[in-house]
Amino acid sequence: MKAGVVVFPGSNCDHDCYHVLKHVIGADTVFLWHKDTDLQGVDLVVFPGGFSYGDYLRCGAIAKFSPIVNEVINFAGNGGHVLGICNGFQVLTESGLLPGALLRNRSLKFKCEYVNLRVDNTDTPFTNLYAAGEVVRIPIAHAEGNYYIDADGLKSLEDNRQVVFRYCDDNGTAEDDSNPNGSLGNIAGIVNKQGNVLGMMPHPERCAEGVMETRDGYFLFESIAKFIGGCK
Amino acid sequence: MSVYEKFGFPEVTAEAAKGMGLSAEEFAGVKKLLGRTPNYIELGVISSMYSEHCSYKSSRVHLAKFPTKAPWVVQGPGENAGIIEVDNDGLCVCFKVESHNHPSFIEPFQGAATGVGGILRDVFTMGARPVAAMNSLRFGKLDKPKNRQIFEGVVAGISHYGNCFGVPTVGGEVYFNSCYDGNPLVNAFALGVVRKENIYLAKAEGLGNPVIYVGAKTGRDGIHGATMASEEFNENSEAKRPNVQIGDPFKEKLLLEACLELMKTDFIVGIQDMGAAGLTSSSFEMASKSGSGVRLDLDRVPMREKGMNPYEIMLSESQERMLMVAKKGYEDKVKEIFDKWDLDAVVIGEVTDDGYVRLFWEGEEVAALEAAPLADEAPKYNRPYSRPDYMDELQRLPKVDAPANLQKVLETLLANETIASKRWVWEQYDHMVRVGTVQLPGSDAAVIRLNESEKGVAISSDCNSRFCLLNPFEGGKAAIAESARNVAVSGARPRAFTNCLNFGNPEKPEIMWQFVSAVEGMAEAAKVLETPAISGNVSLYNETEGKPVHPTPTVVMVGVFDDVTKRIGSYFKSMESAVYLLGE
Amino acid sequence: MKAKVYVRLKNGVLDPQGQTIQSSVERMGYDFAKEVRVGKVFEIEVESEACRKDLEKIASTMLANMIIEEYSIEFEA
Amino acid sequence: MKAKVYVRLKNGVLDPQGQTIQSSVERMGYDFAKEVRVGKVFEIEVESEACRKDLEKIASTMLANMIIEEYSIEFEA
Ligand SMILES: Nc1ncnc2c1ncn2[C@@H]1O[C@H](COP(=O)(O)OP(=O)(O)O)[C@@H](O)[C@H]1O
Repeated sequence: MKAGVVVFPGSNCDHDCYHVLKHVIGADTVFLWHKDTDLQGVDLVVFPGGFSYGDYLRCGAIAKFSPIVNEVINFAGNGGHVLGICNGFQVLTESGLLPGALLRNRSLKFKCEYVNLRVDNTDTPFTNLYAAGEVVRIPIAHAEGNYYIDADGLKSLEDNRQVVFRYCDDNGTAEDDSNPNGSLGNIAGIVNKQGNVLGMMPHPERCAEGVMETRDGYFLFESIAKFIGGCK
Repeated sequence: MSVYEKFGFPEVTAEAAKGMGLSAEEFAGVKKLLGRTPNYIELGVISSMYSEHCSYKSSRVHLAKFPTKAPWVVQGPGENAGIIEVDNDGLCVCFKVESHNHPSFIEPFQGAATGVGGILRDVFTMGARPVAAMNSLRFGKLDKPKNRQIFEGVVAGISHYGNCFGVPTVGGEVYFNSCYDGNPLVNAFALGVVRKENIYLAKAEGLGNPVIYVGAKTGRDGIHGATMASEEFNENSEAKRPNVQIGDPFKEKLLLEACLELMKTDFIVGIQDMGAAGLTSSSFEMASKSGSGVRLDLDRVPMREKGMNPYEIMLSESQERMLMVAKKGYEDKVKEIFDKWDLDAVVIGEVTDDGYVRLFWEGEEVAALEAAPLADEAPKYNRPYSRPDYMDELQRLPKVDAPANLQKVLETLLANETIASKRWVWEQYDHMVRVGTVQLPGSDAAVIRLNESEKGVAISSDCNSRFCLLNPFEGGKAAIAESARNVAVSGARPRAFTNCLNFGNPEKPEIMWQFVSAVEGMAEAAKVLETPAISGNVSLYNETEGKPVHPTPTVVMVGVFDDVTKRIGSYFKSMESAVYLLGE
Repeated sequence: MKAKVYVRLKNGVLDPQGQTIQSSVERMGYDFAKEVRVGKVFEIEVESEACRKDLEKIASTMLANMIIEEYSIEFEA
Repeated sequence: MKAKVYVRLKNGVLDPQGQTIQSSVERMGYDFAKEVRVGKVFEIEVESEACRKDLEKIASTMLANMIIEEYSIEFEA
């Protein structure tokens, strides 16, 4: 697998994703500059977390006008794999690659903590190494992760099994007490209908090594690497 | 028409000097040093250089008591930040703590945010990439709505700046005491990684080399902020208030990336942050350190507002700006890198060799001051100090009977805002970005692995100011000892510290006594532990209406690991583990 | 002259900030606020109204997220 | 009726958000925006204008940060 990590002005988890893909997973990994239009033949594009354009206006609202985003839209349209983490998820919704929008947390505050996630769909290229219904611990760090979509949109997401991760308690129950930001249906991550574009608020790259609090994020990267054909 | 007529600057008198914070003796000294009366622009420049904040005039003689050397110290006090070597292989960390107390009282959110911005710039101007931030905070008790508002604003400001910039804020301290009612303390710390051979210093060398201004445009922000930070608060402070500085962490992030990219080349000679007293202190420090001189064409400075004059430009404290000296002929290469990051980089002058900082406006020389005397020979005071009588009173502690209900006592203690969990604070900080935080907040020290290797550092910030009030010498010692212990129990070897000395008005002998005692206590402990001071900051005049804060010498200790996977968290790991008590 | 672009959340979209402000107002002892919603205003210095078309483009693709927000434009001398 | 409280940064106070939006608009190829400044609107559902005094109190202590911002109030049927 060859992976590309997009760098917008203000991206700050770009190095983190690069490190995990390259050194932990062993993928051939490159940075993709937002002003460029050449995807350098990658199999996976990652929109990393951070504060593209300072998160001014709305998170991801300005980044979507970067030249590289058009290329990624075409790439995804042709079945290419795209992963958006945190700010990257916001770029995906703003640019229309995923439905819905991310609003301010209901607490109105930035929140950084480990949360429980239930893996609701393991039939995606990104989650095939998890067990169905498994509860994993992966950290969040955001002020605008409150997922919103209108009623029809939600129904369509549910009908197509597009919800991949939900905030839940230790037993895997997705109730309001374990919802850190007010997301509709405790939604933490979704895929598009075709399953090749995943957006999620939690940061799997922050828990992909043995020295971290958990190693639950590792399997997401390993899933997609395996799906695409592994790393040399 | 000359600039002086055009802008209608007032006449320079002892009165005008006083308005800018210069005493009558200092003004007389300036005239003697120059052999003439300074003009208005020069007076503004000199008064900010002579402010307590920039000159350390009350503290310098005592700061010399700190040990500052050890084999692992690469850069001691005197630069933007200090540097130690982590291993014997050139891997270094660069760190410093700095106060932003006065601005945080005026506007808690922006004051704290710009404090974080300033300390981050101090670290990355040295060539180091910031990898951890901490903050040491003191507020009045939370039952007063005003204190609550300041507390919430400060935490939100730190969160806003650090999170957006992309540095993990990994720890700190929060204390509440009514002595901080009108005078909260906000001390911000940052630590960065750099290889020994890639360190940059604030130098202006090489006759004819261009002086380049980079970063945000200059506005009328915080003019005379440094002078204001060197005075007590009173009801007039409100009226003197300059435009509050607004932090732009996004721009600073771009500045970081552009600077680090530039530093990989050999296009530049020296670089300096424009912090307190902005262009003034950066140009004088660079020129005096190199024994060169600098010519600046102030009308070329990128300006944000219309009609700004040279005086305002020299004294503006607009954020997210740097001054650098490049090699002649490489101007376009520098510009190219800054263009890539959508930032301004403008040649505003050049290095000279006559020892003067000369300021020009549309071709006319509007100020000429010799750099070295002003930067190095600012006034230095050995202010009188004596133990105040109330210390006797303080020593007579009331007799306390053993409480009957210990359960109740424990509950009361745990419910105390100073003792209670600080989760509410650190959850608002991104403490995991950069995938280096291998000991999360909630333990005695934060542990950061460096460059995704097994090398790392432990960092702890400590100061018990009530203890310092009761006995400043022992309190100062204890601050060093506690921070070193916190680092040691995490599994690291304490190596060096940085500090921020927050005290009241040094012109009062009892405050000066607290200051001197605390510094001597800290120095003694630091010598014994072989942990030199490599950087620091002094914040005096923390008084409102004559009421000083408790002496608060914040210490941030840094220790090193060969193997961070051996770190130890300070909490019980599993049921039925044995519990040991070590020490006496 | 000034162009002003007002952006507000569509009716029906939850506004946590507005709700928090409303309950703070109530906690301060005032009962006049039945509902609070928070919007944005972009004040843009322009030459003339000739830019209206461009401005609409910018407003609908960038300043507002049409999934959750709506906008209106006003010019002012 | 609706009360609208407009909050804007005072002149001279840096607006990083406005600057970032302006340069993005330029990068998209438009040159009509000479300056962009971002403000907020609080739309408050009220019974009548009788609350003006209270609203001013709320605006100056809570909705606006008077150190860097200024506000104005309008009522609308
Ligand atoms: N201002 C702050 N910012 C970030 N973390 C903080 C802050 N204050 C306290 N913490 C974190 O909370 C934890 C407990 O702090 P504290 O109560 O001061 O500990 P102790 O009493 O053990 O020294 C530590 O991990 C500390 O780093």
